[in-house]
Amino acid sequence: MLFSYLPIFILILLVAGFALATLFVSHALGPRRPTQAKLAPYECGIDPVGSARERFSVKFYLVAMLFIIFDIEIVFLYPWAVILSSLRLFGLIEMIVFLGILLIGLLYVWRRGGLEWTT
Amino acid sequence: MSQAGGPILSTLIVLPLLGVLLLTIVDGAREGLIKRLALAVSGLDLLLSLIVYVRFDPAQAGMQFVERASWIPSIGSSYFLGVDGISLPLLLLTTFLTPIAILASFSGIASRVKAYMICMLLLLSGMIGVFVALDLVLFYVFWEGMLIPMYFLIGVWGGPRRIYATLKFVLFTMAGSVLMLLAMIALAFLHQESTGQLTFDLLELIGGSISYGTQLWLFAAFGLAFAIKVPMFPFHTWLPDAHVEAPTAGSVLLAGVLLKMGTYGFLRFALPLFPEAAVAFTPLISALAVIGILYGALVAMVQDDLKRLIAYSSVSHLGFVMLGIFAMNVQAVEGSILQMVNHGLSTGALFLLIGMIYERRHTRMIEEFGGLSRTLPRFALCFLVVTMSSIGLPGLNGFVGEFLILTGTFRVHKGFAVIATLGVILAAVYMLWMWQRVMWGKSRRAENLTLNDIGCREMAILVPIILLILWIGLNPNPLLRRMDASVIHLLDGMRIAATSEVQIPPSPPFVKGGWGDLVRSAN
Amino acid sequence: MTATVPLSAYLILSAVLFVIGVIGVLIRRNVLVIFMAIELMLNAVNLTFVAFSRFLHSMDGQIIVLFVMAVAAAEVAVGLAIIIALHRNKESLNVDEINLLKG
Amino acid sequence: MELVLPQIDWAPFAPLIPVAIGGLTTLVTDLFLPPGRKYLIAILSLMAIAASILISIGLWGPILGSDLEMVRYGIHDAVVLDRFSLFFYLVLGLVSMLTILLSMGHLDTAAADQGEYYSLVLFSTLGMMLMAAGGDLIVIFLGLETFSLALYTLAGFWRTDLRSNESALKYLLLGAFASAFFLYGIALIYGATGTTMLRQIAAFLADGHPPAPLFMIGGGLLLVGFGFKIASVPFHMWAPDVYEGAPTSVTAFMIAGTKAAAFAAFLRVFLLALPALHVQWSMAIWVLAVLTMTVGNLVALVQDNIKRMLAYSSIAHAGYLLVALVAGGSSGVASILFYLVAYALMNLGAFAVIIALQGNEQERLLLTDYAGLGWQRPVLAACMAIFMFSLAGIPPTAGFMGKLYIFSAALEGHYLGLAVIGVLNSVISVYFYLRVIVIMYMSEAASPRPLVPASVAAVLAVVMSVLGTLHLGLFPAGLLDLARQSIAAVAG
Amino acid sequence: MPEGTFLVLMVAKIAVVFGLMLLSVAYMTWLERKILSDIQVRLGPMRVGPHGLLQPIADGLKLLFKEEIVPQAADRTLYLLAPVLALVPAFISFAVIPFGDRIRLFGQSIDLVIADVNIGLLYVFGVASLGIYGIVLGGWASNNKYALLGGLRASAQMISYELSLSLSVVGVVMLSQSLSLVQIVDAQARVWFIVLQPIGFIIFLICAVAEINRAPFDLPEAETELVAGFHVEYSSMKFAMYFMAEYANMITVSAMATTLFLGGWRGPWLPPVVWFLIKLYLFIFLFIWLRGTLPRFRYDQLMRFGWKVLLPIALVNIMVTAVFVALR
Repeated sequence: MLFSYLPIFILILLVAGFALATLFVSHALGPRRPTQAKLAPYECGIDPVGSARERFSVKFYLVAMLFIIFDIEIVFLYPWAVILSSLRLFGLIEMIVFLGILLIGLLYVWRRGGLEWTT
Repeated sequence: MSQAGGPILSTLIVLPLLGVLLLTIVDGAREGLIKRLALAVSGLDLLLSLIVYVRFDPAQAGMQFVERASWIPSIGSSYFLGVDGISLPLLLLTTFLTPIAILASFSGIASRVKAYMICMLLLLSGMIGVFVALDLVLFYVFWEGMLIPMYFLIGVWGGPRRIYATLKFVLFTMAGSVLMLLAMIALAFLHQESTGQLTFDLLELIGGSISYGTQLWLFAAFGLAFAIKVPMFPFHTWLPDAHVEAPTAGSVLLAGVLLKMGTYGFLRFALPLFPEAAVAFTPLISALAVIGILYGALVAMVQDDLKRLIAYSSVSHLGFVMLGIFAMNVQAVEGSILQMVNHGLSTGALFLLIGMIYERRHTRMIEEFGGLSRTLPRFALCFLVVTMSSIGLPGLNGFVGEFLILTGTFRVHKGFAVIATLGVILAAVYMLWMWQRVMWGKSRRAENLTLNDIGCREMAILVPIILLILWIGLNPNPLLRRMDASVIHLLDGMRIAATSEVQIPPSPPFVKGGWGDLVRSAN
Repeated sequence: MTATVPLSAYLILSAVLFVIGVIGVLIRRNVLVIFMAIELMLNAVNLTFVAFSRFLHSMDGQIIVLFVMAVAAAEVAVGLAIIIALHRNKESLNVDEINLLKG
Repeated sequence: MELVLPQIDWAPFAPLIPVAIGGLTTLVTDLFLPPGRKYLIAILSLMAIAASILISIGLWGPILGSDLEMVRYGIHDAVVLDRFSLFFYLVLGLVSMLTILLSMGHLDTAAADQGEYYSLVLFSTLGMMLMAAGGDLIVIFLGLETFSLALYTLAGFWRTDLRSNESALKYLLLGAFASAFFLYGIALIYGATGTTMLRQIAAFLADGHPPAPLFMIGGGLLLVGFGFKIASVPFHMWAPDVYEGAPTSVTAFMIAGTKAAAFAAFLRVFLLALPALHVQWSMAIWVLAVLTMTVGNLVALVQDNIKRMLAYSSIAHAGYLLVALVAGGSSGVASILFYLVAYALMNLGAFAVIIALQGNEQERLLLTDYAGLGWQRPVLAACMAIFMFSLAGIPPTAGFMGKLYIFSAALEGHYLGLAVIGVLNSVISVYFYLRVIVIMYMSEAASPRPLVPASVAAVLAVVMSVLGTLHLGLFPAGLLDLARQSIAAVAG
Repeated sequence: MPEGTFLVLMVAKIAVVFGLMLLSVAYMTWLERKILSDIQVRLGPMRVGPHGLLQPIADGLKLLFKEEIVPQAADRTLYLLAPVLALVPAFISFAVIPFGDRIRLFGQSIDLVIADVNIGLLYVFGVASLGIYGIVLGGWASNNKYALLGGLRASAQMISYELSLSLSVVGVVMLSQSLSLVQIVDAQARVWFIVLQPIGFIIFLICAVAEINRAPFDLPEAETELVAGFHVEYSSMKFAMYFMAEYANMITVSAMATTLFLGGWRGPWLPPVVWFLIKLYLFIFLFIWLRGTLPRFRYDQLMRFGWKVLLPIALVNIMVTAVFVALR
């Protein structure tokens, strides 16, 4: 089991090594002549206004929340999908109930305007 | 159902509740109607209780008018009512005093009449329940439930410090009684262990074999609850507060009936259930009773508030009752029961009288009065009779009770009896001194000279009590005769239950007959 | 090549993670960090379940982990919603400053 | 891989289904209802609960038969159908129904979203029912989480009210924290016994396996988790803040429902799976009970916000319930069941009065706001007084009978000390319950409170609760018999 | 097979695949520029080498020698780490995709897949979604408004489309009864899943484009709105790494589309590896073509499309497929 992942680990080491090495090489080779203007945040050439860490639209949070819920539902779908052929009708009904509830949730969010990006 | 054709005791309890229901649907603004309805209901209850009195069979020692119905079978509790010679006088006292208290409230209570009358009727129902319940749980339900209307009576219609007084009253009572509840449960389980039957039936539980050590604990728990209610000497501090703050009718019922529940509790429950422990506790309780007699009297002497004075006199009087109960012979116990009734009548009447004068002058301070006998002759006369009754003047009811108690006690605890006699003298001192300051001498306030004497309604309140005072004083036998069998039964039962190491004093031969016989038998 | 890692190692690891989560909840003041610490606790428990599942040769533990994950996700969603609602009304995520209700 | 499909017995799920469907339907219906007809949602949810109650009643006799110890299982042990479950289905149905009724007056114009609210109430009820009927620790956990998640949201339902936000946040953080402990306990028990099914755990231990340290720790962690949910000291710190900040109707629901569900599961786990730990648990719970009662009552003495006072009172009541748990035996368990019903009635009743008095206006919850109410609103105030007397345990009310059973169970189990501490505590409690009455009847309002027309639904809830409270106080035998029948399958 | 040989073969496979990936990534930039210029009727890079063939190498060298700038306000650690976080997942997700049938070489039987794990599909999704951290953290660590907004948009977009992406392949899983990519390819021996799952395929394709932030879903780096989005502050090799990650992701999703819907390496006459490469580059061409043809979505259109169109369709697709599979 674990053994089949060995190549992946080697690959990860390889890629990570490559990435770090590249970083290091570019760090070593590139020139460094920092100026105040160069190090300031880029705002199309004018002086930066305020901090970048300000509040952003609440919609992003909403998407995050919806994602978590639906993503976890999908987690349940995968094992079911693999063995659906053996589960037959039983599995089908179970999942239709499950997906039905999910759809009601989606419908609810939809009607409530949770999916509108513009207000 | 021994004699009666119907469940008369339940009717006694339920009738006031029906009255409550009736009152709730009456418009609160129609005060006259409400007052008359309440009076009618309580009067009806009085009539019913007179039927009980008439039909009561004095020869029977056991419970009469018994009603029994299944209530909570799983914990062995049933709806079990009955009356015997011990509870009958108190039952009558209750039904007699309540209409009077209601009548007395016609003028004293100006606001929230409807709620007031509802409370009075609830209280009536609860008080009757306490005296007729023969199942421990049922008794407890009435015992505690009755607190609710009393709590409102003091708290809503009371004097300036009513909230403090009412909370103190409830908390003191609760503190004692919850332990009693535990003791009741423990008793039932102990009984179950020995007999295999879980029951809260008082008659079943009496005579059970409980070890001496356990009896002491259980008796202590019961005793504490009752002693607080009586109230006995160290637990009495709630009483003056409650009395002073309560409205007149509240005081009447509090002094007249509620305090008797404590002494009744001792007789009905603590003694027969735990005879050996009762004997063991006798010295302590008798001593406390005597201390209470003297302490109450001495403190009463220095009061300048009439109500507070009467309140402390109650502590003293109930000391007599306790002393008599723990003498455990027939004279003393019957004297105690009689004295309970007497105290209810005389103290109730005193509170009524004080209420009447308070309605006129809005003060109860002794120093405010003086020379009232000239302006209020009828009032003064009534006051005199009642005061004499309270002191124990021969020919009035108080004398009979105290005499029986003292002679009964003298047989067994000479020392206590002698000291207690001192209490009688002190009572005469503080009562007469009070009467003198209020009724004689010069009036210290101009208002006193222009007061109206008591009118017809007020006479109607007082006359029945005074008649009863005289009747019991001159002919106590009808009442005493009804007690005999039950009291003897009670004391015999204790004697049988007690083992050799503790001794219930033997009863002297009891002579039946008229007033003369009674005095002879005491010698 | 398949060296067996003893069960105790997994259990100790998950216990340590759990305790780190507990400490995080107790000493950190930022709501989001506390929230993450709670998630850490849940995942530590998941590790325990999986380890036991493997050790006991029973699938139950792994299925339970799925349930727990779903629950944790729901908790996150609800939690985020609550935190946002709070943040809109009061611009602070420090639990010491969220003290309108006297504790 | 050979797949064995589980045998499914649908009967155990039957009472759950209408609640679940109701939860979904209310959510969807709300989306399509015009604003003027939103009250239909509450009606719909009431119907769902009523259906569940009817099914439970139907299951009681005909399906379970005359054998009191009859048990049926859903999928494996996931959901157990016995009289114990049914009893709690009924209790929770009652709680839910009263909650919906008292919410109807509370929500109308409070800018609340009706569909979500009732849907969450129903889902929360579903979770509670699942927890009460779970025969597997994981199902119990799922039930717990289901209702907790719904309650977190409900606690923060007044989104623009900072106090509501704060309540939700505190509930969430501490609730999730407690859940993690609970779950860890399950994990350790799973590790020690190889299963999470209560029956199999019991069988494992009965098989002669001594409880391993792992198992003991697991049991302890479960205790911590339950302790949090029933708000027992020292795991109670969330309760007052949460109860105070949440919308009043939600507080009522939480106080009554959570406790019933948590105790149901507590009892089942305690009695069915962990009798091996009885001695250790009893000692621990003894301490918890004493602490809970005492701290709850003492702190309640000094509260001047009525919700907060009731919150501490609910902590104290958890203590009384723990007394019965320590006492154990069939009397102890039956008394818990009885007390939970009484407790639900009197608490929901008290909250219904609070709501009926305030309608949907700005919350006026200081005790002093109730001054003079006894005469302004005689009927509601009288009901409030009855609930207070009941909470204080003064007869003839349900609260008294409940305490009577609990303390008699404690004495039957020879826990005299516990019983004495318990009754003394109830004397302390009399003080603060009576204070409410003192304020209502015996003090004058500084500025007379404007009269809010009480909503019919809230008044209905009040009346139902009062009748229930008095009925149980006067004729407790029926419910007690029911409780005794209900525990036959669990406590033997 | 002796362990030593096995290890050598494994390392060799890894090295070859990694090398080819790097090379492909480099030359895909050239390819893209060439194709785009053809579409736009211009020449594209011509100067460095014949037809600009050496352009990618020149670009690489140039970036390597560029000045490294770390903005003052940035979170230094995260700023440096973010590109690595983007790059690594992009390159390792290919590991489980079979690029050819089993071959015999030097007397050894070799699977043409780096690692055949039984949950290959989950592995790809899992690892690929890690890449989002590189983008969002890079955007956040730069401490620049454009970068932050770009990062947020990227994450919102990617998680939105990831749902439909994951749902679109559930049908495939149902049909193949496995999560191993090798077995999924085997299951397509008779008929490619594109035939059985046409809707799934289309959804997959759309979501794939969105996942790798390619036009018309390239909002996170939309020049006209956000300058360059999340990597506005990045320069030199760190910038290059984001670039490489994007192209590596293109390869991965193309390979996934091939494997899941087009029968992987299967095909007549030609050797399997060749078939695989043909299909792979078909998709890559498609992606470039899309870029040359389609205008960019507006952000609200993009989100609405994902949640209101793709997600419901994907769910319905699953239900329909499930009915067929269960009742077959």
